[in-house]
Amino acid sequence: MNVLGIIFSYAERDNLRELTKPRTLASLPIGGKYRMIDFILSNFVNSNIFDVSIITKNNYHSLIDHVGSGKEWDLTRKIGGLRVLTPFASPDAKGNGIYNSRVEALSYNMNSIKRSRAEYVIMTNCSTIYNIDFEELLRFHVDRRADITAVYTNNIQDPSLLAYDAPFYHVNDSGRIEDVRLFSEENGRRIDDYRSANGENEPINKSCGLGVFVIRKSLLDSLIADAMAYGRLDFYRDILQRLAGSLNIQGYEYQKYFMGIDSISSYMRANLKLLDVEIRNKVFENVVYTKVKDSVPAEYVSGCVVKNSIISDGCRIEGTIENCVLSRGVKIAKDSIVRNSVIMQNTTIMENVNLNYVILDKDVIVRENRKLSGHETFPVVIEKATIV
Amino acid sequence: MNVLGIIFSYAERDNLRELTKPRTLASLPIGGKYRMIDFILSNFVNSNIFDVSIITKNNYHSLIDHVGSGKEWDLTRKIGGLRVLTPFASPDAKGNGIYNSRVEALSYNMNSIKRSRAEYVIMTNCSTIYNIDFEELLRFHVDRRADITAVYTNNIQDPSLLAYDAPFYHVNDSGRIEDVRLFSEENGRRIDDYRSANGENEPINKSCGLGVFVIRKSLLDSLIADAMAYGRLDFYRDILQRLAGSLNIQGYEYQKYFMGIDSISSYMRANLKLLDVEIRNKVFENVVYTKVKDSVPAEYVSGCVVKNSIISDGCRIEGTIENCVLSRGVKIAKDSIVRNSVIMQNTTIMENVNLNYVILDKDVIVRENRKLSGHETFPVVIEKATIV
Amino acid sequence: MIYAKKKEMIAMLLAGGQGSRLGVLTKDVAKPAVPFGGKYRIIDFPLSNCVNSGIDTIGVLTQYQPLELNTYIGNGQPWDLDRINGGVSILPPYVKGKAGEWYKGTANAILQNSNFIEMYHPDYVLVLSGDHVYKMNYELMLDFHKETNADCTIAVIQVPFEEANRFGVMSTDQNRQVYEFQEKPEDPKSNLASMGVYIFNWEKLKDYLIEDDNDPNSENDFGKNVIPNMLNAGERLFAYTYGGYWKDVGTIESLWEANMDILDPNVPLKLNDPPWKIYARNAGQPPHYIGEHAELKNCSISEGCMIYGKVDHSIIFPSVTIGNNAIVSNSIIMPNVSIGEGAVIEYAIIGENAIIEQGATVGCINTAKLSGEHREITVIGQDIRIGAKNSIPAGEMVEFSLPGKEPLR
Amino acid sequence: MIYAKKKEMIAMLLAGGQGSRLGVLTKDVAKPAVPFGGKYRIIDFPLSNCVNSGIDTIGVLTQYQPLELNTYIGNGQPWDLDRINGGVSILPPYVKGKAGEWYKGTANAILQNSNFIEMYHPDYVLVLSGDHVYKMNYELMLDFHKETNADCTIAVIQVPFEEANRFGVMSTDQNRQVYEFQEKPEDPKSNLASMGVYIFNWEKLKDYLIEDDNDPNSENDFGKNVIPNMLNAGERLFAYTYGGYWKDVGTIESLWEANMDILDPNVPLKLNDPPWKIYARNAGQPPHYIGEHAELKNCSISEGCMIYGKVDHSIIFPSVTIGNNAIVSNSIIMPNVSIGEGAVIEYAIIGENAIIEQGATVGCINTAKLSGEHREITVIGQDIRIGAKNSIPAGEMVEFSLPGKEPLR
Repeated sequence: MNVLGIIFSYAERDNLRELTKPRTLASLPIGGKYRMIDFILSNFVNSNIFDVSIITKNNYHSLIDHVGSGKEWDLTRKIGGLRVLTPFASPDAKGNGIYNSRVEALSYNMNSIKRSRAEYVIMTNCSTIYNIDFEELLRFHVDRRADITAVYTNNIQDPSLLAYDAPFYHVNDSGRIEDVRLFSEENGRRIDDYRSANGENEPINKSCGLGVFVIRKSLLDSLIADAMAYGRLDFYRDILQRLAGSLNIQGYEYQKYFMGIDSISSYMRANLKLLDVEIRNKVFENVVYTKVKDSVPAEYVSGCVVKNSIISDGCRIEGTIENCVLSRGVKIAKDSIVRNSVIMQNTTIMENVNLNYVILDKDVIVRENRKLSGHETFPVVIEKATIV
Repeated sequence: MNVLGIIFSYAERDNLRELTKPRTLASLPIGGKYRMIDFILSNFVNSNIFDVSIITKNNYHSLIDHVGSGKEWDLTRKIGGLRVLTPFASPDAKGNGIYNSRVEALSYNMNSIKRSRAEYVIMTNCSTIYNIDFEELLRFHVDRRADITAVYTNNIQDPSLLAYDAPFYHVNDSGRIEDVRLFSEENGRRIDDYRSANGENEPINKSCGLGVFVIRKSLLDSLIADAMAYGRLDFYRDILQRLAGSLNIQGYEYQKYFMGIDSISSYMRANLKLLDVEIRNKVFENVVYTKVKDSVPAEYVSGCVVKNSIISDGCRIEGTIENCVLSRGVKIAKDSIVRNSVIMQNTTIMENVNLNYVILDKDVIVRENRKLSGHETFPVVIEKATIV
Repeated sequence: MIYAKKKEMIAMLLAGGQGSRLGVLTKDVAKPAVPFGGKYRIIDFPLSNCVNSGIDTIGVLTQYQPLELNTYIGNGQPWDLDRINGGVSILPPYVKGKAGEWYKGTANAILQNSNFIEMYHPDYVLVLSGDHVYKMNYELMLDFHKETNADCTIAVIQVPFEEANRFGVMSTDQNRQVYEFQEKPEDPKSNLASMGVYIFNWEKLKDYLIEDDNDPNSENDFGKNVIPNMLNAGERLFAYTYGGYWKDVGTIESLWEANMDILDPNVPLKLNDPPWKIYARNAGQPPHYIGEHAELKNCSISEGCMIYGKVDHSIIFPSVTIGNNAIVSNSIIMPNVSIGEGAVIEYAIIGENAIIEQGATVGCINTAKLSGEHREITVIGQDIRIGAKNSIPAGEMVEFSLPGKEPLR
Repeated sequence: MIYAKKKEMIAMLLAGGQGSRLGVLTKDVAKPAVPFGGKYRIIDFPLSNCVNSGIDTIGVLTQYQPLELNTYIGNGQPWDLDRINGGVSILPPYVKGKAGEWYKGTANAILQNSNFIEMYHPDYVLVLSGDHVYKMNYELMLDFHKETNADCTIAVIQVPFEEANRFGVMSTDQNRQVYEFQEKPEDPKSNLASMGVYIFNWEKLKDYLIEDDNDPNSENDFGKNVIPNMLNAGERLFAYTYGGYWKDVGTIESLWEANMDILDPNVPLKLNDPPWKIYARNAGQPPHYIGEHAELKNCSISEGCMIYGKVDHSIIFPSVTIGNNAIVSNSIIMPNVSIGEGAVIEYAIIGENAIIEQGATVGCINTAKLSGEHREITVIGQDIRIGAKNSIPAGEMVEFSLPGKEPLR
């Protein structure tokens, strides 16, 4: 495949509070043993794209730890392979070396991007879990002689799982995006507006962007150079919206399942949705690769009660869990009851604890007899390595 | 081997002018197809140390390009392996995330260093090419029950190849370093003082440090934490010198060949020294791994004249070269004469050019009929990608 | 142009055995590739032991049905053995000159690969077999080998005297030097049994392998020929005593027992042991899912499983589905098995990809079970389908698929 | 538990051949492992062609002296073939059930590995041999195969009619469909010669391989049996014409010529071709050194060499030393050869690690050379030592070391 994948590992803004304090969005644990980036990387690899660059900004230590040399994704390649682009790498990094917008981020890393042999670029954020066949997407882009192809979805069953800064595209009958509608910060969050106008769980019958774009590398280079020259730093407003009239921007409709995660409540919701067999089958339709930890299989001790839960390797369950998602190496001692909760790696729940709607980050210890309870939309979040 | 190797990829200060403008010291090309870091990485791998971290500061793009995932050095390991530590990786990076001293650099990266399973750390700069058996060095450190072991050399045949900020150690009869003598910036460069006092090429009968240290990881952690707490940021002055009385700092004498490179003239000298068979055999006593480029073997066209030169794969020689070191992919057209010069990758010399004592960086083009001439100690340096 | 760095010791792992006593379980795979302990294969144990002991160069000698084993080992990455210098190499038989030669015995297999060994100029060669479950630090054994200045060191384990006749047993003096060796003796003089783990000085071993090869009556086997020859010639053989868990999993009974040992907190086979991990190729499946009405008791469950029924005292490998109201007890369910609704599995080993349809029963006995009674293990072969409501009596070994049937009324 | 992603096409590379016409050069190595072109092995060409054509799954079928080849291929990293899904796999013969079977012919080798092929559920299988030097885009051939809706596509090259009897030749209609196939015909009806490069629809091929296996009179060979059978049965066979450089390097003469072709700017075998690189395992040596009095003319020199003498129209592999006043002309010097002071080598191939001591001469003729005269190639085998001042006449093939001698006066 003649494509370089570019992943923005961070969200322009997110509302994940404690969860993205010790890490960038890309390395947020989800679905038991995965990190957000696993889904995107696997998507590329499953589409035979073995040339992938991850653009980082800060706080990317856990991301580097996780992806390592890219071996687990078959991305330790001699030609192409995985590159993590970090700040200050290049002598021509301007200013303080830190970029504040996608346009700047692309500009500062353009030398490295240009070094790839690929002719096309597929750019994506990593706040959304989806399952696109990028080979098909590229064929679409080439067949339509598009300058840019933007992926959108039309039928949003669950608006709470759509990124709140997703743009609306006006797609005409021939599939061309004629206009892009954005809501600037001052106007509030667009999806939220829709939610309040249409009710929280009403489907939205609009074409919403998923933050995935195909573009010829040489065109990207000149668009970014141009935008930088005029100080136009917003990719959506200054490139997509401004050039919708002059460039052939095609819309590619994504019709399969997706989950966008940009807040504590959408994070909670996405995890619990995976307990639904149908949704799980959609999300894991193709192999999702992740870092191997060589944990032992989960152990269930006599006396445990486990219902409707996802459990990872290395867990040891003596107590009761119900509607939970457990990462690797979680220990639940006897007489403890955990419900409707997401528990990350190596967290230990001691005896006689009672938890409901709680998100426990990595390496947390909940001592005996503690009781914590949140609500589905406002779960209690316990920071990494806290002792409760 | 129970050791984590730590490499400082940058020089605290160097005098390499144009050569380190587009790159950090670690990725400076040398000896035809190598980069400075190849010698250090190979030293670790040849000593069965497969857990290596490279601390970068800025300008490390070419370094990352060169080392990639570490495959060529057999460092793409599941346990240990190669890590490149870059700025802004960690949420606890203080200030602007950039470190100004070794103590700060170690402090900011201590979390990552601590994650290694190794008990000991061997730290090294990468301005010096040497050939130490680190396994033997570690045995020495353990046998002597040392807190720190510092590597030094006693018999400096060629002071011009010693780093000018190298410290002098006072080693007592039992091998303990009792005092460390430093020259602060104001007092000028110590080695230069010696040179002027003793003559440029007189051997120095002093114990000079080579910038290589062995230390238990836990001790390093507490020394660095301590130094940071008191704002003592100079590793030599604030740790070695200050604690020489209280810690058991052992000196390990290195008796083999070395070349330190921190100026244009020592860079030139080191390259030309490799034309000496004896020195070359010493430097390449063990395998030196580097990035593979899959170039074709060098082509010599009828009419070429080649004398006393090192030529890398992918070169094509039609003209005359004498006492030169050529990196991969250099083209010398007919009727050109190049003497006493170092020519880096993919540089092209067109017809009827005459060069003497010149350093040509990568991707330079020297057009027809040009004539450039420097002096051994003041070679002409042509910057990367210049057209002359 | 074969360059290789000198290695102090390399390992040669004999993985050629068919393991015919495991019956249908080794019909299509070599014994070392048989799944074990929920996510491992038997060969993971010697491979991980090597890596954890600092041995990074391993030759794996295969000749029986090697595809699955070769694919499993691949480039060695799961064991950190994908190395430029050394790593894991598969060594099949080959044609040299005009004709090819299959491996005639364990010793012959090593001899035929002496070119491979010589590439690394090792001082010592560690010879291992691929059919035991144990965790052992070979580095300590090498230290012992060097200290005693031995020509060959044999790892031994104490076994009950009544079982000693199944092993090669050694009589040693107070310095642990071997003065007598009996291969599967009727009347054992010692209960120190060979574990099939040897360290040889390579130069010495080479001489004996060549000598052995020239003997037309030899079976070219370490235990039967090479070790006795060395002892008779007065070489220094020492016994290195190993005190941990060690099990030959060469029979259905012992394979079942060793699996169940994992669930027994009193047995010293601890797999969750970070400094001495057992590495395995990962199934790459999502975490498993436990349904609303599942009941779990003292069991081990792996990735990709969907558990809706009851599991008691069993080992469940990756990607197994256990339907509603199904009951699995005292059993080993290998990867990718599907167990239908209401099926009952007792004291059984179900081979990879097998399908037990709804309502079928495997290994059940209708009579009331006496406590402590010995139950025979039932085995369902790889890829076998047991039709709905069919019933497999205890102790059967099923090699062909069976259709569904109406239950007896 | 062998999972693999579906691949549209995988390659099967027949690397089992002994290549006996290369004499001493293939005494210890399989033909595909013979060094070529200064830094390559012959097998680098089909492997690199695959990678450059986007084929990432390759089975290499070996059975003759595979150690050097296996070590050379290793985990496939030099060709970017160290992959989790696919990559390069070595496929030796193996024991199945009770007895082992060596590969009987090219077709049988593929059949015995159908389990490997089936893992990837390929639509197409590309069959290659490991003894040709050429650069070819198999992807374009696959496009042709799909366009013509063929069952089998055979790559062909035009050869002079007088040489056609050395090949399988094809007669085609105007659509390039094959209507007649002759294997090494005395009286060729066409000059379109098979290059030994085939694309088959896998399902179709499988049927013919099984049919072929059931025929006790078959030699189990593609050219002799499978292709004629398919043609007779009316399958759609097409010829895909290749127009580039292609050379069978199966003889000493052709191996020498193909090497010299690299030095000839008029021959379309360009190795320095970034978009279609030929990958090779790297020697890992420092750049070579040219001494004060060396003289070089139209030659190619590799890493690690130390050149003090004269080199004219020759290919010098890595780590070769050529002493003062030595003369090497029109020769191929394989890796790690040492040529002493004043030695003279003409029209020769010197095998790996050979030592030509000082003053020795190889392949020289005393009579004045007529221009355009045909010179026989002299071959010195791997690891051979030619003693000081000894003289090897032109056209000899030296298999044993020879002592030094006083020169004839």
